[in-house]
Amino acid sequence: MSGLLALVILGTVFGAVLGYAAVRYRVEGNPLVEQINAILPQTQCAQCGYPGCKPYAEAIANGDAINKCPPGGDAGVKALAQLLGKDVVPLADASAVKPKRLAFIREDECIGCTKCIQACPVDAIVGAPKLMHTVIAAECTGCELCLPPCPVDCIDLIPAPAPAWQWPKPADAVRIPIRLVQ
Amino acid sequence: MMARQLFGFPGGLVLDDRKDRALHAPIAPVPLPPLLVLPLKQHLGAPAVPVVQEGQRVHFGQLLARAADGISASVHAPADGEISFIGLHPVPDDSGLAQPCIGLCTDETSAYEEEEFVDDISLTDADLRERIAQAGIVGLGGAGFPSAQKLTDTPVKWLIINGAECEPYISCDEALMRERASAIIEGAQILARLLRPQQVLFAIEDNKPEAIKAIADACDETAIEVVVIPTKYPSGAQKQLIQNLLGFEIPRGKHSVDLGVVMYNVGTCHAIARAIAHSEPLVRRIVTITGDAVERPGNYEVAIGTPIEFLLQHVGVKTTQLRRLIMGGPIMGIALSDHTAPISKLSNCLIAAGPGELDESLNPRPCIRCGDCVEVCPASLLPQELHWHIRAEQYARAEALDLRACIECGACAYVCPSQIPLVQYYRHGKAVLAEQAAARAAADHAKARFDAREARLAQARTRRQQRKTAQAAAMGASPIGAVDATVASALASNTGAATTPSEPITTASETDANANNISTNNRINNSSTDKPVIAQHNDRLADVLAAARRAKEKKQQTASPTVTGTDPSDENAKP
Amino acid sequence: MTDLLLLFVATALVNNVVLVKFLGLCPFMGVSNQQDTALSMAAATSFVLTLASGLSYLVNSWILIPLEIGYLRTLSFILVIAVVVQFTEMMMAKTSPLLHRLLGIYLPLITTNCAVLGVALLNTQAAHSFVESLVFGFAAAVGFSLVLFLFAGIRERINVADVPAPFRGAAIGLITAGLMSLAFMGFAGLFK
Amino acid sequence: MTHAPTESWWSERWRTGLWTGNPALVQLLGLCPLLAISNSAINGLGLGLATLLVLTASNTLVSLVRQWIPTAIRIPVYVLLIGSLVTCIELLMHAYTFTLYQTLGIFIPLIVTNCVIIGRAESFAARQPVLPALVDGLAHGAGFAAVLFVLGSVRELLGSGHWLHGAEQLFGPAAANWSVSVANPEQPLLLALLPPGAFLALGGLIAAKNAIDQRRQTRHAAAAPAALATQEQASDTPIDPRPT
Amino acid sequence: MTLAISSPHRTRGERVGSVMRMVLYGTVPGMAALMAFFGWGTMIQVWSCIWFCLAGEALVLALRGRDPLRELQDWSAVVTGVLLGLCLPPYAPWWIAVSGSLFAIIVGKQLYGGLGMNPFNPAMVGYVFLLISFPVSMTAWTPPMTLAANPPGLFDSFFLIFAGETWDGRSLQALRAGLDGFTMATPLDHLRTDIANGQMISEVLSQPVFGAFAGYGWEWVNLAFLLGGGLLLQQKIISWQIPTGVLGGLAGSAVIFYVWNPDAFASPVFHLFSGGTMLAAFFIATDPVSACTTPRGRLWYGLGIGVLVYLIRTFGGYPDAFAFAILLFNLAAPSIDRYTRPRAYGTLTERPQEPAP
Amino acid sequence: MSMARHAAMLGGFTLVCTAAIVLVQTLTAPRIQAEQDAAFGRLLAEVLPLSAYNNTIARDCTVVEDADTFGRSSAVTVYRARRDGAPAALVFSATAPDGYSGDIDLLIAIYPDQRIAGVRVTAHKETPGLGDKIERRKDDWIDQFRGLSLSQPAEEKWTVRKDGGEFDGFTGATITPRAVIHALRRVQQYHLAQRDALYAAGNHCAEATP
Ligand SMILES: Cc1cc2nc3c(=O)[nH]c(=O)nc-3n(C[C@H](O)[C@H](O)[C@H](O)COP(=O)(O)O)c2cc1C
Ligand SMILES: Cc1cc2nc3c(=O)[nH]c(=O)nc-3n(C[C@H](O)[C@H](O)[C@H](O)COP(=O)(O)O)c2cc1C
Ligand SMILES: Cc1cc2nc3c(=O)[nH]c(=O)nc-3n(C[C@H](O)[C@H](O)[C@H](O)COP(=O)(O)O)c2cc1C
Ligand SMILES: Cc1cc2nc3c(=O)[nH]c(=O)nc-3n(C[C@H](O)[C@H](O)[C@H](O)CO)c2cc1C
Ligand code: SF4
Ligand code: SF4
Ligand code: SF4
Ligand code: SF4
Ligand code: FES
Repeated sequence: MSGLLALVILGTVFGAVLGYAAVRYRVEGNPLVEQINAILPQTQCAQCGYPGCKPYAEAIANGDAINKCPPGGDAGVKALAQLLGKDVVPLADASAVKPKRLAFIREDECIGCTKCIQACPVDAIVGAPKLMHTVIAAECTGCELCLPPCPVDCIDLIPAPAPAWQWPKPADAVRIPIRLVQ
Repeated sequence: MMARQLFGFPGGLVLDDRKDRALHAPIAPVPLPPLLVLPLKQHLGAPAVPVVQEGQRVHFGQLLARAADGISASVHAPADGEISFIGLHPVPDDSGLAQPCIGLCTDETSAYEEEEFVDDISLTDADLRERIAQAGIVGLGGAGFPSAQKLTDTPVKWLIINGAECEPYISCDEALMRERASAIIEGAQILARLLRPQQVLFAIEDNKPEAIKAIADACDETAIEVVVIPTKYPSGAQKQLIQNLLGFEIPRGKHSVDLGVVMYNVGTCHAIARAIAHSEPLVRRIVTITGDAVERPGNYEVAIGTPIEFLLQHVGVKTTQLRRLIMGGPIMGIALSDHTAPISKLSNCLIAAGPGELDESLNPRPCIRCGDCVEVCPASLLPQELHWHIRAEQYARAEALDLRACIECGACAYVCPSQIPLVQYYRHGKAVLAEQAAARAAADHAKARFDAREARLAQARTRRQQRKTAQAAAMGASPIGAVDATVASALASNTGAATTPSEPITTASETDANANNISTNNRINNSSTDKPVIAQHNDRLADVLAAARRAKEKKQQTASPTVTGTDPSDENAKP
Repeated sequence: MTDLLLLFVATALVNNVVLVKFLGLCPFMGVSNQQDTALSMAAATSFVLTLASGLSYLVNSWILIPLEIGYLRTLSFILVIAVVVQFTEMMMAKTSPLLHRLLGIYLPLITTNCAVLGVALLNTQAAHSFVESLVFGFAAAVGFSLVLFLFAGIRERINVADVPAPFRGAAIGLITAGLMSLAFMGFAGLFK
Repeated sequence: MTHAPTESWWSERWRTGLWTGNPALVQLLGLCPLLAISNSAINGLGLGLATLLVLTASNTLVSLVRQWIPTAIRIPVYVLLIGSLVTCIELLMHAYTFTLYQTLGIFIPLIVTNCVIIGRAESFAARQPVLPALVDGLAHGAGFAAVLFVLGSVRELLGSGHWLHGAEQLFGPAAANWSVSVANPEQPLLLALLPPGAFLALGGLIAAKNAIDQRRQTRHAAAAPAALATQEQASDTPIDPRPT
Repeated sequence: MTLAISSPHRTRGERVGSVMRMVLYGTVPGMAALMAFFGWGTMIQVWSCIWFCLAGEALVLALRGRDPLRELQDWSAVVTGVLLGLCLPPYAPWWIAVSGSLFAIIVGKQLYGGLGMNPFNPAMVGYVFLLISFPVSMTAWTPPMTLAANPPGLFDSFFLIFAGETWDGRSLQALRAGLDGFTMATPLDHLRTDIANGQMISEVLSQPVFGAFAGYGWEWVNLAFLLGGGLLLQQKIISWQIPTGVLGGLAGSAVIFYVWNPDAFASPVFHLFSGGTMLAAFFIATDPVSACTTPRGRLWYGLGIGVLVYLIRTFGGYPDAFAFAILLFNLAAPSIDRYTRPRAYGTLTERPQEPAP
Repeated sequence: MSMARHAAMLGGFTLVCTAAIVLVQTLTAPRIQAEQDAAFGRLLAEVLPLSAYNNTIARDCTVVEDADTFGRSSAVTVYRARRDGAPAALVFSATAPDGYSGDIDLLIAIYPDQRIAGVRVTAHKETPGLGDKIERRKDDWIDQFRGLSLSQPAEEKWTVRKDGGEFDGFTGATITPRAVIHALRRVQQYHLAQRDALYAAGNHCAEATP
């Protein structure tokens, strides 16, 4: 019986200590979310199933999978895995990864409804009501959110300018013939 | 010539230099080819902008393309003739891709014209700078940095003339130093006058005794100090040469000018002397043509733009012997895949290699961590670790191991017993890192804009709310007040489908303003509290998710006819 | 003094908690993909391990033995550990956000690190004195940290190697741990 | 989980516990007892059953009390629950399977810190009603016990050439002759019974599982490439981003 | 589309195979000495290890769909086989060589991806595996031929290894019966157990298994390996840091204890020329794949091995501790590398002091 | 507020949990005690036949201290078996400190007439496969001492054959057997000298079981 009593006292004291600590040391915010958000590509395209990058960052901090952001690609997953000490996994929806594209408004068809302006998360579309709108190519992230609202379907996605040539990674451990002069 | 304490640099290699072959005869001119091809980008920085049209007649020395804004250099006509095309043409480049060039059909009569000599004493410093800039001179040591842009206004401590020419095979600088020492020194004097250094050093590797003698003679009576450095590749690389001569390193992220050192290649000095004394822009250069497949190896003075085929024909090439064609040296050069590519300002050497002279295939095996590469790396890197990480696409790790300090000298790959194309890994790694940095910057930019927009929307919402309460309070008070309130609330509301006629105006103009001025938005963002953003998050959330869903549907409809269980009303809304 | 030193060496190397005693394996496998994080984890665990070692000694000799309730040992020890960990985490989060950011996500893992409870139990089993308990706890922590850190170094290398597909990840990690444990058998009988 | 668990949901629980999310082979939790006690099939089975029991009971209890516990004392309470369960089982084993109790030694109390248990409590039982939690505990416990048993068998066979030696410790005297002797080598593979052998054997087991999965996947992909897409949704607790 | 080929366009060529063959040449003197003193057994062990290492490697490569012919040409499996074979007791039964080779190559090397990827020295992985698994066979060293009552010939050696007894039916036990009809532990083993038994060094060393300055026969074996090691150094196959570190660490520790109490601790010379010291210092610790790569790291790595070998030899459970010491430092190698990285160009933290012009 | 609530919650949970344990403990305690006694009995039975005595051996002991003989610095419990009150055997726990890799713990029973009733190794760290054949589970080597005494074979023959003694070592491992045999010799010598005093000493059972 004395044992029972002793442990109950122990438990009560510990409970009190933790309760005190919970009040005394309350913290807001999670620095991890910021670190995660810094890795996400900020395209704000919602393909991850969250309304933007920050919410997905919060979800990851709460334990969601790290492979849901197609714009971030495998490189993004890798960076997240590194940050969180998790294993690198392939993208959940590998088919969603595509070369970067930009929105382009066929200006003569645009009726100036401004619906796309409201949809664009990065204010990349300019234009006045009833007048034609246009996409600022340098600001467009290619998130495609402006496409569905357009009542006349006048927004196209055009390929972004091709990146400059860069050195490829060498082939691994196979004999490489060097092209001789013909 | 004085003995000077050298500090040395770590690593490095002693190579069989094989420079003699091209040095047995003096520099010989090469006749003009019928067609010159002048790449718009023969330098570091932005391509030059053409100022001539196809079909236009031009004369020797005429400006064909002007330097673009920022780091760039202009291109001039090496001969009289007619512009035959402006467009893509093969150039000496690692990618092997064609690049924008200007084609120039030379007149049969065209020949080099010696401009008359101008004494630089009569020119002001500003004139000199202007002339160097106008002449399209770029660093001929390899990097091709526009030379005029290295001429700082603030005095420097050291001016170093780089006559090391440490790479095997290449001897164009050596030939120049032997034969035109005085012109080089003239150029160096001009640079010294402009940069006002406390000391001018002229570094030459000790395997070039004739050149050393010629330069030392020419330097008599001048303040230029000739320094003989031991032959060790890559002693001519800027950072290593500075370390060797001056004993300090250029800290990461800085340029040598930041420490008061400016370095010019001997060829560059020569070109500067010509630009000043003869008003000749950079339209020709000395090219070493060598290799086992060349019949008459030597150093040739070649008009820039001369196609390689033409050159090879001129020096005689044993076609059956020819195995590989390299522009530059065997260690740092560019493999050529197209004979029509021209000589550019940066082409110091052309190697037509015979059998067994250069690698004809690579047989890479896994790295065995033997450490040979560590021993020769002049930048004190761990080349094998860099390679392991880049191989595994851990670019950030490679960066943390100072990938950026790699000067791509190739010493590591040269000694690697596993014959791993290490330099290619580093080039790939650097390219990816640059790409990632750009993507990061774009993401930050997008985030700033996104946050700004969120903040703006939130503010508008609170404003509308305030108006509403104000409106309710003002309703009974005065009719004018009521009208005001209505208008104000209409102006403030900017979301949702309930479109009032006045609403989009605000949206559009606000959007416009924001698109053009992010800093304003940031200010708004900072001044607004977090709460409203979160509060309105949920509204937006629904909107955005709906939009995303619609986007997905649209995609699916085009991709496959199967429609997964979705809201039919949605489908009706968007056929 | 030499006794304590020998106890230290024996605990840290010869009877290494992870490789010989099989304690703390989950964090050993889980937090060893990078040396930096491994270092943080090692620091956090060392702190808790040493502290819990001492505290559990006190609980044992002040409460459990006088009251003859040895059968409540597990319960009381784990309670002590859970509270120490929880309290440390909360306190650290507030007072030293930097440290918390470094160690934060690892702290909760430590509650379920059986090395902590195991060391406390081994302490009572071996009837260590208070000082011995502290040394034992600390030595175990050092042993844990050492192998975790070295293992993370090896894993960083393995992560860039061409491991055959079925072995990639955990399997090769365990095999490496097996070879490590093989190597650690070299300490057997050292300072017997 | 708002929808009523369907039949496939239950079978999914079992599949997760036994194979796709096996605590020992996939989640790499509870490694300490797994490696320490798997030197014979019977030892493994004994500890496996004890763990199974604790896991099922703890999942149930945690699920029962989940509504009332404030976060600050969440972990201590779980640990308390688990700790008392373990102590009870320890006492019972001490009383009824004495030799096994002695062999398993310190690893019985260490069930408390077996990460599988607190892991399931945190990630599943604390969010689910009692019945699913119970089944989840059973499934994961069974998965864990199965791996312990297989690993024990492999090591026992390699290291000493017999199997199911000492079954009487667990199943009473009647089981004494269950022991199967496969080989009696002059110098058995001692390594299998030593610590390194434990690691190597588990590594091999995991690799074998991966190989099976990978082979299945390639066969799957070859058979029906389209089916891959739908397969992905099988994550543990789908998170619905929409605020409810 | 052309294949972009990066500079350099001239290299020293692919030389892995020739480097490995050079290591093999280096072992020749030592192998010859081992055979001279311990009979044909060593050669048979080395020979079977080579073939089983090659077979194991070819098997895994084939399973992985690689080209075994190309990859076997790197000769590394042969090196592993030779070094493992040199470590085995000369008359250990054949399945020792088989299982050791397969474990070394498959677990120690190919599971990590093959050449260059393995964190541990494969030969030592195989050796320790054998020592732990089959201690009886692995501790059964025979006396040097000249001490043995009737040394086995080549034929007998074959039968001993593959059938368990010689042609005329003598078992290993009978052969081990050396001078006084008794056991044959290695000199290091003797030293360890006899000192533990309370004997003085001088007494111990007076036994016939000890020679002029170390174990009888072993001193010559070590000298021969030293010679071969010199060849590798001269050919720049290995760098000086590791052997220097190993020998320095071992001799240094031995000096300290020897000076302190020469009756209880063997002399540095004894340690340097006993057991596998020279083989390990020049051929095994230097395995580039599993060792440190930075120059400073290599020195620390070698020193650590040397000191650890001394400690385990003197105070631990294994008379010759090289295998364990090397594996333990293989384990530490990445971490040592991490802290001994040369300072890269341009990363000086304090401002460089500029010499005045 | 939250402090009190937390304290109450945790206290409450502790109460419930502890109560449950206490309950189970009360229920199982007698059985555990019985099992423990039985286990000790089983161990004793390995070195001393049950038929040899009829007292409650676990409750009849004396404590002695002799580091040289028993190889441990702490006190050693000696159990005394009696048959109808007459001395039947003494059971010593001893340590051979000179094993190959450390201590070897032994349990040794000796009849009053100096014959060894039985020997068991209770703990050791010898090399698996080499030295561990001293375990009864691995080899019956340890059984050869039953019935022997210091006079048979003669005292100086109590060592391994390699040192000129009577007993075989194991192939490739003499250290371990030597250590065990020497420990046996020491304990027998002690028994020879102290037998009567040990049987006569007062009853004092220390906490520790062998
Ligand atoms: C991006 C970049 C910016 C540079 N900016 C300057 C500069 O502002 N002033 C200057 O004198 N040199 C500048 N340089 C030139 C370098 O310091 C150096 O002289 C040039 O790259 C040639 O060196 P190298 O061939 O060794 O690479 C710059 C070079 C690069 C690549
Ligand atoms: C590996 C390497 C080797 C170099 N070797 C030489 C050389 O031998 N001679 C030379 O003038 N420049 C050489 N350079 C280029 C110099 O670093 C530097 O760019 C040049 O001296 C600056 O002068 P410039 O701007 O007139 O070209 C080398 C660069 C590198 C990266
Ligand atoms: C790794 C290793 C472990 C050993 N373990 C033991 C052991 O546990 N017990 C033992 O008696 N001898 C052991 N020995 C053997 C002794 O060192 C010594 O060789 C042997 O006892 C001599 O016996 P012999 O005279 O019968 O050959 C071991 C040897 C080695 C190399
Ligand atoms: C100097 C040198 C020493 C080597 N030592 C060993 C060795 O001790 N054990 C071994 O298995 N392989 C050794 N090798 C061969 C090879 O490097 C080794 O098998 C790799 O670990 C295989 O990846 C050595 C190679 C060289 C060049
Ligand atoms: S998918 Fe990626 S880019 Fe798109 S919103 Fe989600 S996190 Fe941002
Ligand atoms: S313009 Fe369209 S595609 Fe581009 S960022 Fe805006 S919404 Fe996205
Ligand atoms: S030289 Fe080649 S094989 Fe040697 S360490 Fe460097 S990269 Fe690896
Ligand atoms: S190419 Fe880069 S890594 Fe290689 S030696 Fe040169 S500087 Fe070092
Ligand atoms: S069971 Fe997970 S740490 Fe021990």
